[in-house]
Amino acid sequence: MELFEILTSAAFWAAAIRIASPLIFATMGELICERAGVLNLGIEGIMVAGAFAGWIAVWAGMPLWGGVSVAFMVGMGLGGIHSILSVPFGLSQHVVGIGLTLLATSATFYTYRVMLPEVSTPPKIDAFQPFPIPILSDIPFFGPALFQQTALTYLAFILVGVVSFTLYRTPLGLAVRAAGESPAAVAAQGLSVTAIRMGAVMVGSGCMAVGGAFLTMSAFDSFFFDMVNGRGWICIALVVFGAWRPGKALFGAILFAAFDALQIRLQQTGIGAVVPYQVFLMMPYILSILALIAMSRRAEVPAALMVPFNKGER
Amino acid sequence: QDPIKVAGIYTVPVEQQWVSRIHIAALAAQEAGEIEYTYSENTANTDYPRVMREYAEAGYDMIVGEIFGAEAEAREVAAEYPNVAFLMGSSFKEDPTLPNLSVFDNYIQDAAYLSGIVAGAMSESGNIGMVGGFPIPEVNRLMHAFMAGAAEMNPDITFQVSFIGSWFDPPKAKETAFAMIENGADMLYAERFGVSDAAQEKGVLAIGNVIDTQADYPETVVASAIWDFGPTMTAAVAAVKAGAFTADDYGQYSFMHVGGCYLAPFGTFEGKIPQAALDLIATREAAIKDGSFTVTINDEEPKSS
Amino acid sequence: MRLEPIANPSLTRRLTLPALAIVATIVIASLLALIAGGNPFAVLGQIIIGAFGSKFALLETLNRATPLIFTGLAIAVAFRAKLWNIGAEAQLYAGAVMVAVLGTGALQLPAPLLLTIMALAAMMAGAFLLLVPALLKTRLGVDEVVTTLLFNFIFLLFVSYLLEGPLKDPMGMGWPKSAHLIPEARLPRIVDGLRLHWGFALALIAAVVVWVIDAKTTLGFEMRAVGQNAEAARFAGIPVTKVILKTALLSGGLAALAGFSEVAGLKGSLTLDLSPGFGYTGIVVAMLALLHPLGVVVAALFVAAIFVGADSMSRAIGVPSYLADIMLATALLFMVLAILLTKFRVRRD
Amino acid sequence: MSGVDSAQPVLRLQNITKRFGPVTANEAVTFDLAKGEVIALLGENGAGKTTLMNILFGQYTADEGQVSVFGKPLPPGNPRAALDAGVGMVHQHFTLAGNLTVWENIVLGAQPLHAPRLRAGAAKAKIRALSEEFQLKVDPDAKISALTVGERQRVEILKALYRDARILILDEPTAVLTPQETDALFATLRKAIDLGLSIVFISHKLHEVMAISNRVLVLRHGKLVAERATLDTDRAELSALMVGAETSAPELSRATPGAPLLSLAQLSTPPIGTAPGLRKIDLTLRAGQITGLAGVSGNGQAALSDLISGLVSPQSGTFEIAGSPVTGWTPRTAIAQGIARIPEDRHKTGTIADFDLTENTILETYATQFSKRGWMNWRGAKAHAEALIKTYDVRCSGPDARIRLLSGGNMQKLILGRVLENAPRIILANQPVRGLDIGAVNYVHGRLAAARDAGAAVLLISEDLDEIMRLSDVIHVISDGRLSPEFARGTMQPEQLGVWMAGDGFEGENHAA
Ligand SMILES: Nc1ncnc2c1ncn2[C@@H]1O[C@H](COP(=O)(O)OP(=O)(O)OP(=O)(O)O)[C@@H](O)[C@H]1O
Ligand SMILES: Nc1ncnc2c1ncn2[C@@H]1O[C@H](COP(=O)(O)OP(=O)(O)OP(=O)(O)O)[C@@H](O)[C@H]1O
Ligand SMILES: [Mg+2]
Ligand SMILES: [Mg+2]
Repeated sequence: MELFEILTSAAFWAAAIRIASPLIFATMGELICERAGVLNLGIEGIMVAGAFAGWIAVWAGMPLWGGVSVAFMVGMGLGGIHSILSVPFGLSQHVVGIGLTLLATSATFYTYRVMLPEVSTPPKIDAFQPFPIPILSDIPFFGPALFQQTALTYLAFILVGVVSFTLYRTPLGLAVRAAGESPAAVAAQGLSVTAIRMGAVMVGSGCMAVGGAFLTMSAFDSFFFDMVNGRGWICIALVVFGAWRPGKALFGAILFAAFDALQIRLQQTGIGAVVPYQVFLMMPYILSILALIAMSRRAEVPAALMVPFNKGER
Repeated sequence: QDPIKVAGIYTVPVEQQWVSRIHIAALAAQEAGEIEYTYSENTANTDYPRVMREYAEAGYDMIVGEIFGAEAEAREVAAEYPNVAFLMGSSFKEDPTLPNLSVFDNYIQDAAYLSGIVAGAMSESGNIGMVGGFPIPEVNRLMHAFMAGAAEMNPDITFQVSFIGSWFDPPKAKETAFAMIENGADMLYAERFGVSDAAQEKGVLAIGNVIDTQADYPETVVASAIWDFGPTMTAAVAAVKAGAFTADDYGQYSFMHVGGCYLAPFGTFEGKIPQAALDLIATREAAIKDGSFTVTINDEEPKSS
Repeated sequence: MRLEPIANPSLTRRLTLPALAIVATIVIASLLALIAGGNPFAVLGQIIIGAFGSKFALLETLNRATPLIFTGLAIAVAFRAKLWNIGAEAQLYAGAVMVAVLGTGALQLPAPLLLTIMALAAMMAGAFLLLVPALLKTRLGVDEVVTTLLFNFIFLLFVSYLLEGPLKDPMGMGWPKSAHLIPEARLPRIVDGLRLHWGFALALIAAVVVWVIDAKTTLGFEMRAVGQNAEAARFAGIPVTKVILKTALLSGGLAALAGFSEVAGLKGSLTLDLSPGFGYTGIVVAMLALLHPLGVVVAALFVAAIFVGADSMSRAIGVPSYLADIMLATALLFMVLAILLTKFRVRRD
Repeated sequence: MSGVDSAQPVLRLQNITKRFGPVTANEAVTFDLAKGEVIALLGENGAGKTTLMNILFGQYTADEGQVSVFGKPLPPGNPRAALDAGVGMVHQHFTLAGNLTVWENIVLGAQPLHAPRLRAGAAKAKIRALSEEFQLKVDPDAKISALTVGERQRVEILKALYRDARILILDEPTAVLTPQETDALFATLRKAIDLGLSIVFISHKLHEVMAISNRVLVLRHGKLVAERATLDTDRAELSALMVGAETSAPELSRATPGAPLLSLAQLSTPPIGTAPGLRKIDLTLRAGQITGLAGVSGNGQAALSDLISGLVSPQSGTFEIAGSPVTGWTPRTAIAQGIARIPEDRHKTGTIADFDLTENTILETYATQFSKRGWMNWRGAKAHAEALIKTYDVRCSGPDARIRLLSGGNMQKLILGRVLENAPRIILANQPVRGLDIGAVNYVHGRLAAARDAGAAVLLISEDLDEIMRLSDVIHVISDGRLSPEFARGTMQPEQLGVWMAGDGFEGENHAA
């Protein structure tokens, strides 16, 4: 397949959207946290926990959307741990995040092993199936690329809209953005920085967990250790790439996913035979860095990102 | 006789296909009252020698596991505990100066070869997709055997080969398989979880590897090359019980003629496989078993054709 | 809720709170053990036995702490200058790669010379690997959290390529690993037959050296000044960019020494799974140490003891070994909280 | 002023006490504020003014005492309640989010968080109306980071007015304002008083206090030590009450200008953000002379200061120090050339908050004086710091104290000592007394005058015209990056300088040139 042919095929773009979906959830989650001023390095672990929680809930008999909610709640819970430590106590967000990733990951694996000790291939669930949207899915090219996805993918896109709207068009979103820019300004207007930041971290973590659940409930239908495989870290990069804006971050996620889908396909072209496969796997990461360099001049980092706020201090 | 105490040490979770065969065989032996079994999974290679030592100190009679990434150190530990039997997956051969360490590996190229014949016969497009984790010998040799089998059935067949750089990323394996299907593959070699799912979703066929997954994909998985660790375990346990465990290559117990590997029953595909293929399989299987045919072991990284 | 600094925290406070953190960790671990069917009352004892109960256990703990001291120092140095190096993992591998390149026969030199050259080459490789993100930060303002993080993935894939390609051991039967180091390239062991090697001593020396740099040299002063307030540092005439780059070199070099020590001291060859996340755990270690170089040694020993002890405990009482990581994470979180609360009082208002 | 209705206090502080560890910031402070009244709160740096206001606004919780507004007690530690009760506060250090727009900063928290939509249109309309009514000109859609300090101040006041504040607290609102902006602010405040608002006003500038307040309260070491009706007191009495003793401005001797030490000719520099760069300026600083630079902030002062500090290099033109052209211009070469630099922002550029006094003292000289081949001489550094603390009367617990614990005046004394200790040839003093109390102001001015008498060339940059006219031997005015000719002491009236500051003097010049 030639490059042009790959890039113009609907199947390729459908794959890119599929690959992007979990990233979109988690990237929006991280973006919410960072917009409120909290770098959430717990993302990788929260995704693992979400992947497990959603799947096990469905396996235990819950409906699919019930599983998604369970994942969201678990993410909120883990976000709660993060936010208690990082917001009112103001502990280093690096430590809390990495500690939480370790905690969530190991606790998930532990729970899995305790619940399913005798299983050597994890059970499958009836995952979300592609749901072609009537009419839209019949549009040539765009139909198969965009509108024959699973419901969770559609939800990912809706989430971007919701996050965008909330951040820019509601008082709550304004408060979240202000908390990430100048907590002192928020406090001086009679709002609680602590509550806003904690809330943002919890909701953001919930979104991350749903991103994880996408892997076990839509991209695949059962849970494996290590299956999140670094996707959370990618989302941290995507937030920066997206200059902390939901729309740009969505674009970044799709771009990253497109490169991933592309490298998979390029491995089967003529160059695939001569170039080591690792080079292809590196491609999305290298291109992310290049894109970041290209974007770097324009990015506006939330001014209070990683800066704890304690109202007793100045 | 009392059951012997066996400990497994694995560098990946026991869901990983290769390790799952050892784990299942050990659980079966425990069920049968042959052994008392415990295990540590996901042990980093850095920690591996320490865990070996801890089990040895704790009085285990036999330790089974994989030392591909910690060969030298593991052998050193084994040397210090001459009374403990070490049955280790390894790329190397046994060492007579280290009489309590035996090696094994998944030498199931025979079965892989036969599954290749099925694939070659069942693929209409003559295009087979293969998705692997890492190009390590344990993966490469089976892929090559499979490819040889398929090529024997259909010399014009082409292969797409990809590695995803991970043991556990079914979504990624699935996406890779999707790409291969888009690219014309109508038969997939499911080295990783996720590949058969792609095949099932797109209505193409798949060949299983190491474990039998037909029950999960009745319309998709045609045949599987199965590794049965049972014979290896039985032989090793018997040797330990008899006090006769010595440096040996237990890899032989994975060969087809001792039942260490076999082609899974066709099950739902019974009667759907061309007679020519069935005939070839029968001939080759017999020849393999009587030693007149040997499947080449090729550990090089396979490439797309 | 509000935190109020305590002027002179009492000794009791400084001892009780960390102790409480450990107790809380043990309690949680015991509950988890109970859920998994293990004996909750054996948890504490088995951890102590596993981490310190024998010469072997103790040395294993030190052994485990060795790479963590290096990566912890690397992070401490970088974080002090507010250079957010999340890429110690990649830098560790960069050092390890240099050892595999030089130590497998390419250089035939007497051991002291060869080891020195390997260590220096490793440091240079690690330094270079962090220099790139540092330059991107200083020249183009590219966020180094992201670049160093992504470098981890890229470099690991590069190592994977090397181990399946140019560095692959021709005698390795196809397994992706480097050839074995020649005997001259091995760091000797400290105690015969046990794994602890001179890399541990090197780590202690490194900690002292970093502490001396930090406290006694102009570079240390400059690094702290840049980290605390780059604008004021620039105004005062401190060459901020240069200092950041020097910090990057030092930090990357220290992380690379972890790779050097693990390959030359412990493993004798390079594999893709050389490090079970030492680069990331280094962040934890450094922060537990409040970025103090000598504190890093203590923190690394603490982390190592918890991990080794808990891992061994999980086997002894027959619960899944993931409990060790859970304990490590809970101990870490409780401990940082406890350290904070030794210095601040919580006031409600 | 009329309209004061003292029968009915709108605000009552009773017995407020606040401690920070060993420090008692406020001790049993009690006072009332009447409707339409302006109270000025005076006191040295660290006297407890800001703390008291933070308690009243609910940002701090008092250890003892009670705040009531319109007769109702305020719940402690709750800014929201204070806002709802009609208290608005303009903080000493602005509380604005730089990346957000003016209207977003104002609306923040004013609409309930659960409201489904931000009502941007209505908000902007209300802001425009308030701007109109109170003469607070500002574009609601502008980003805060693009605004001048004066504009930011207006946003702060708008924030309070938007929420219908009845009581305005202004903590050193004029410290960062130009005289013109101060006048505008006072106009706004008078308007507010007319509408029945009450005001608490904190300032170190006594003429402002005299101009706007009805009543003056003086705090010393946290205690309310005096209360005067403004009409019954004068500046001398107030400054004595504040400091606890008489303090007077330094007497300047006659200048004896010497050789030119620094000269710029036709020199230009690139712009800094939205502020202009220098545009072909000519400037000569002479030994033994104080050159004052008057001008509205944001007209190129930053560019000139950065140039002389070594932070930027000239784009074109000549730059000579003591007759020889400068090359390789960095802060280090500037220091080596004997330039003492007192930065505008002592918190951000002048000091490193978490470094101790010793470290802060040697920031500029550690490489040349307190280290040998890369090894720090800490003993020497500490001795140096101790000596400096003594000589410059820096009030602190010792050289090991973190500098963030120092008051602004003491911080400034330390910076002065740091740069004057090296017997500089040239002194760049950028807003050297901003925010300082009278005692500290006099001290700093005295030191600058002494340095000038010892033969240093001093460049004094300030927006305070009084300060410029009092101290300078010659004056330049800067406007939009251009520099006026040199005016000798006593040759110009404030109004005439004001014309130049407005950019009007340049027209003819430009045509002539
Ligand atoms: N957050 C704080 N933590 C500890 N101590 C504080 C804090 N804020 C103020 N203080 C103490 O309270 C005293 C009063 O400080 P405050 O800020 O009220 O002074 P001020 O009168 O506003 O001074 P200035 O004129 O310089 O603004 C200071 O001397 C200081 O020691
Ligand atoms: N975090 C803090 N901890 C302890 N004391 C503090 C703290 N912040 C401020 N202070 C004290 O509050 C007092 C006033 O602080 P502030 O920052 O208002 O300084 P300032 O004297 O007003 O300086 P400036 O002239 O810049 O306004 C200082 O005396 C300082 O000791
Ligand atoms: Mg104040
Ligand atoms: Mg002040």
